[in-house]
Amino acid sequence: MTPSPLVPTGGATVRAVNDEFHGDLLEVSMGPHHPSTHGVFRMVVTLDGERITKLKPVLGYLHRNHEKIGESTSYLGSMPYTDRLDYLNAMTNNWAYALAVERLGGLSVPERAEYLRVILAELSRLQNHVCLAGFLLQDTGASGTPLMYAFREREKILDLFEALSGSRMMCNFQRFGGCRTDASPAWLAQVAALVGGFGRFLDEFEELITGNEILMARTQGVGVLKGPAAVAAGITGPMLRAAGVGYDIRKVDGYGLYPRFTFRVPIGAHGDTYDRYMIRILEMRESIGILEQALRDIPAGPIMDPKAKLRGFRPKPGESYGRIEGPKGEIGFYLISDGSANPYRYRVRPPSFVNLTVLEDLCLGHTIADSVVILGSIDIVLGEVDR
Amino acid sequence: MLGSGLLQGLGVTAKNLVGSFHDPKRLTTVEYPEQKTKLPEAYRNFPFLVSESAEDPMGTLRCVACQICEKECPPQCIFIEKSKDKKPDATGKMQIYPAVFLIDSSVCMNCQICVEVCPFDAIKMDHEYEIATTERFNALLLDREALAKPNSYFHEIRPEEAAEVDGRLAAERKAAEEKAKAAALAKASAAAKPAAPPSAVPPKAEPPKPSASA
Amino acid sequence: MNALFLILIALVTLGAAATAMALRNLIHSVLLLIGSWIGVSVFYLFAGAEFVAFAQVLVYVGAVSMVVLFAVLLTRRSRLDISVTPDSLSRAISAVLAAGAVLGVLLYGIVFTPLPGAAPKGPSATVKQLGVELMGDHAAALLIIGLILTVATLGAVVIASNDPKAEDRQ
Amino acid sequence: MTAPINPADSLLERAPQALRDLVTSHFPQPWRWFANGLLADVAILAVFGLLFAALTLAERKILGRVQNRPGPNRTGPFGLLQPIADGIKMLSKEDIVPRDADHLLHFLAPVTLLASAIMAFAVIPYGRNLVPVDLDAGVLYFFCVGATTELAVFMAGWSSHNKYSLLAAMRALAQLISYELPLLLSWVPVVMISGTLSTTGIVAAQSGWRWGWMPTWHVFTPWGLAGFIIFMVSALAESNRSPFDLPEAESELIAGHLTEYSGCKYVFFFMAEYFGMTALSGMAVTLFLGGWHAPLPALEFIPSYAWFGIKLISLLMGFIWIRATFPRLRMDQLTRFAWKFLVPLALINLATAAFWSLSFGWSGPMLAARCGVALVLVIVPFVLLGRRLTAGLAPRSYAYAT
Amino acid sequence: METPDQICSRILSRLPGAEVSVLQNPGPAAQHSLLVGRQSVLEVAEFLRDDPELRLDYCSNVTGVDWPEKIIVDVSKVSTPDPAGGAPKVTEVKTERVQPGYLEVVYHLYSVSLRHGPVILRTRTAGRDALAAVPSLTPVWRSAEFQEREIFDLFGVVFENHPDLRRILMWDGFKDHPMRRDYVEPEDYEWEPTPHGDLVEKAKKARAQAGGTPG
Repeated sequence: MTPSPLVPTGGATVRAVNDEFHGDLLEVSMGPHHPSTHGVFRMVVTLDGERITKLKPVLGYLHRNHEKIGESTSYLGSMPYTDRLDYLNAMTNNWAYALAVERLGGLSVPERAEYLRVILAELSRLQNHVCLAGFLLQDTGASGTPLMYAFREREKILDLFEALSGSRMMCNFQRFGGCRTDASPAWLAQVAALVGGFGRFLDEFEELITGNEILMARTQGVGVLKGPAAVAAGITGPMLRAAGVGYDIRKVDGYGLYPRFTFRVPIGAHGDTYDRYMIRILEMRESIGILEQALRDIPAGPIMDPKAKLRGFRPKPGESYGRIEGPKGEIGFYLISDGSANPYRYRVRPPSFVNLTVLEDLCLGHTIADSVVILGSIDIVLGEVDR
Repeated sequence: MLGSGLLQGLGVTAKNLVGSFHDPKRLTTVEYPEQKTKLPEAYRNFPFLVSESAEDPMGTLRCVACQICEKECPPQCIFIEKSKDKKPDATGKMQIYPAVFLIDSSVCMNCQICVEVCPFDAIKMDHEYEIATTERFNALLLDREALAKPNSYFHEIRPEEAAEVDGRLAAERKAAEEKAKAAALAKASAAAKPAAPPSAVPPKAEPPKPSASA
Repeated sequence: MNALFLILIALVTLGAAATAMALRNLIHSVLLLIGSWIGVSVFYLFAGAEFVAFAQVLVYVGAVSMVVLFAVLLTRRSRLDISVTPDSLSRAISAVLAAGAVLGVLLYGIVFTPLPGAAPKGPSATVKQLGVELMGDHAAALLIIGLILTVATLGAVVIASNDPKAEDRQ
Repeated sequence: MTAPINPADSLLERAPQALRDLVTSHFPQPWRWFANGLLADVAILAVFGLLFAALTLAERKILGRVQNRPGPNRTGPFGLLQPIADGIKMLSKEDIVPRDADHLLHFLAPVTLLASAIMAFAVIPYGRNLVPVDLDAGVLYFFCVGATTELAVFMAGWSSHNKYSLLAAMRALAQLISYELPLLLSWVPVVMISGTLSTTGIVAAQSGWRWGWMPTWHVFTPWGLAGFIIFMVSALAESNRSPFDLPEAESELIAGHLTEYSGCKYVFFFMAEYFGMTALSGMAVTLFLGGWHAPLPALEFIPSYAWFGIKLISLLMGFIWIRATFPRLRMDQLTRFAWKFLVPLALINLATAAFWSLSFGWSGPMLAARCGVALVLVIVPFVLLGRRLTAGLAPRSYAYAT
Repeated sequence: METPDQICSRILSRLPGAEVSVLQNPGPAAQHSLLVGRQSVLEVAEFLRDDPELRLDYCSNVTGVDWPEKIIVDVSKVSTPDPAGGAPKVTEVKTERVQPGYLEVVYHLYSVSLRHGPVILRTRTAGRDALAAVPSLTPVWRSAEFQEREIFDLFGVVFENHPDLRRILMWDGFKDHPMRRDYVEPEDYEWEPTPHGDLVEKAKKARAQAGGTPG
């Protein structure tokens, strides 16, 4: 065994990978077809009994070279493809891409469109987090009940997406310099009704499961990730905040109109799976607050930058990196333009992919049952991991 | 005390069990083949070609085979071949029309970009979602006969947008007619006054604006 | 009829035990051993000792077999492949000697015990009587057995515990 | 006014025996015992087979309703024919055995499991005089038959030659060793108080009324309540039901020992799980819930087997309810829960029952003292052990970043 | 936060031998980047991470860019004096030179503790084939681990000293690097007759007949 040359930086854990052959170690390949790998993801797990002594993530089963497609498609043509990255959060993917292109082309966004973006992003965050809570609890073995409750609420949000953008998941809604369609007052009233009832749903959901001793036993102290290690490993999103680092791009970058809204950033003290679950619940409560403010303040006005062109968009040569706080973490797009209709380089910075870096560290020493729960708490979507 | 959280959870599930029988807010399921949810107007699934009349769909397609959608389609699932002859379009102008219009529904990702870029309101997104077939080769490649649907259908699925489009087209037709009339008048006056320069080039139709949704 | 049945059960029990010894696959051996235990309990049933029969199944099939299976599954592969060495020949001889001695004692006991011709219908022991006997007159024996089993368990734990330092010393 | 009819003599109550005698009277006397036995077998298989079918449907329906969806409703009216459709589907499926599997054990495992699950039904008294086999050591028989179930799970897991199945087999072994003990210890007090191992004797010991209205079921005593809860928790584990369904833990081990089973063999496992669940519930009814006795004197006109059925089904619904609510435990937590919580509690419960039986004659204020002491003996260890078990686990409060 | 120029000069004052320059971004985004030579990228990265004023502890995005060999045409005007004594004749002389291709690795750095960023760090390989190697920055920022593996996989940049440099998205037996601009997809690669394939064929044929330009 050669010691891993991985130097611990800022408290990052050193990997104790023991490559010696032991007769009683069992190598199990979890995935790509496994009920709880959230898609075609594979973990090659070496078990000592039920304890994990080694875990190697194997990716790429869903790889379709999204970035290459992006380089051979026009700027507008890549927009529907971004829906398919993290297919739970098409709205935020669209926004991140639109943001990068707007920076590249020097476009501005009208106020109403910014409000709409905030509303849609927060709705997207709600449905992503509620999904995650459902999946995570499903992974702990709850026979579908929390998942079904979560999906019931998610359906309502997807219905809203469908009414506005025409599609439930593949929204393809944002455009460079604004949004595609305007929201009717009736639609905004529907959102308000949903937001009004969401808090009650969260209360019921928490009553169902948060205080459950089995859940606490399964998640507390499992998969502990501490702040410095998380920062070094590039962890973003709720996972980073669960590790105790209050880094939220909505606050830090202040993109969109987020500085106008008051909301808090919950942080966890333990960095374990329970914290990662609870941070999402708390973030949903903050999102409800943002949505209420946005629905109250949304102004009338145009939704597209008059400078923006739908067809034949050719930004000047240059490059830009735009990132937003997606529900899963920092989703960024890096674009290089050479002045033609297609980007010279189109790069996605996928939060799920980078967050997977620490999977092995979190799982080592835990049991195979924990690995499933830890993977669930990282919140990956394979459309984004593999691209 | 150990078990309090468990009992709380049991309480919630019991409430839901009872609630699902009398509270429609809880039991939100739609029993699909019998019941169907009302689709929102914005719903999009697969494009269709708008034709003016239901009787002669091929003769009255709004599409003028400009091939913009073919170029803009991100997965490149559209193929258009221009016709050799011309026929009058929605505004009464002589236009070429698509001799072949193919959309590969196995590749189409329902992104609506073809609709957004179409300057002629000729392609729109459908509400049809029961599009499964048992044959995965030819049945998934739809030709213009399969794609054409009359304007009345468009009105049926998207009343607001269709009314807006019709209004705009009517205005354009009117403008075109007036221009034609003016041109005829001018011709007549030109005939009366042979010294006037011949207006060989017919007044160019106002290029229609891109779809209002942009 | 009954005798035929008894002989059949005896054959099954002994056959299972013998095959269990001969098989290379340890799991099969354990399962056959369980079969032979069930055979023994059938004998108890025939003797009218329901309690003992059920207790036999409960304890041996339900618990002891599990422990044995656990032991087998947790045993390192290397210990499964014990090859026949010259040393094991002498071991085999001593094993045969030991088994012969046990057999001799048993045979002596069986042959020289005066069997009553017509078995007098003895007082059928109820569960309560069994309990009173065990907790009364034979309490000391019960305690000693318990102690011995505990010591054996502790010994097993010590042997099974995976102490890397001990391995290094070897 | 007519004299109240002795409930034992009512027509409905005697109907099963009358029916049996009607059928077996056609057999010659020497074969009558055999005919009786056969009839009991047929009755058990028919009733519990139907109950199994109904239970699968009920489980899916209830799970559906709990999860706010209608559950199966396509096959027949209200989906009532769903079990039949499922049965046809499962039985017509191809039986796939992995090439490297241990074919004999792979075949024997489901058979063993189902056989032992069915055998357990033999000693449960379903009603007044309705017990297939009245053994002196009936309770012991029940648990000795039940002991083979996890062996069968092990056989299935080991013989499948699949890593997931093997892990499931290991889990099944550990789970059995851990939960057999509290299960056994939980009913020992009942035997102690009743003074018999016979199931009919235990039911008989719970007959009669205190103060003329309160049934003297064991569950209404402090030790009985504790014993009942320990029994039911262990029964959940013994029948591999959520939250103790670790051997087949879907999200971790795919289907555990069932991963390599299909078709008829899979149905056997499925049946055995439900049969085991039913049998353990039946035993719980017998040991703690007064067997077939009515809960109130005024309700004795309802035949005894109906009471048994009602109690049985409500316990089964409890199994389903729990499954609908709880996440799954982890293996080490499962064994810790058994050894550090259930076993000590069961042992203390044994002492409580001993105290209860010693203080049998106490009355008046001493009766209150007896109940009080017993309650303290039950509750205090529960609280203390529970606190130790959940040490370090608590709902948390969260800070917000500035 | 300091501008890239300030950072550059501070790096140069601290690490005098470092090859650092600022690469201007002409676009409206104006995200200028630090171009660092291969030899000094590791120490520059460590400086950026540890410097108390920058503390760029978080490496958000790591990506590769392929710049293939380019033929640059330099146009220079040469005036030759007219022998007839008239105005000098000006001719345009085109000289072609080949700019060698290289692969570029771009790091987007942020500071979580000081909440600023991005600072963009770029480094270039010497060439695209055998020389396509840069030092790995995974020892500095662990978040680069998977992303550098991805660049190795898709672009073929070898990261020296990377702890676990294997393909990550493509399978192990895969030969090429699909994100390179000159990558040609193999013809028979998981070929399956689809109507789409026919469609493209037909389209090509029709366009060839029409004589128009494809696209």
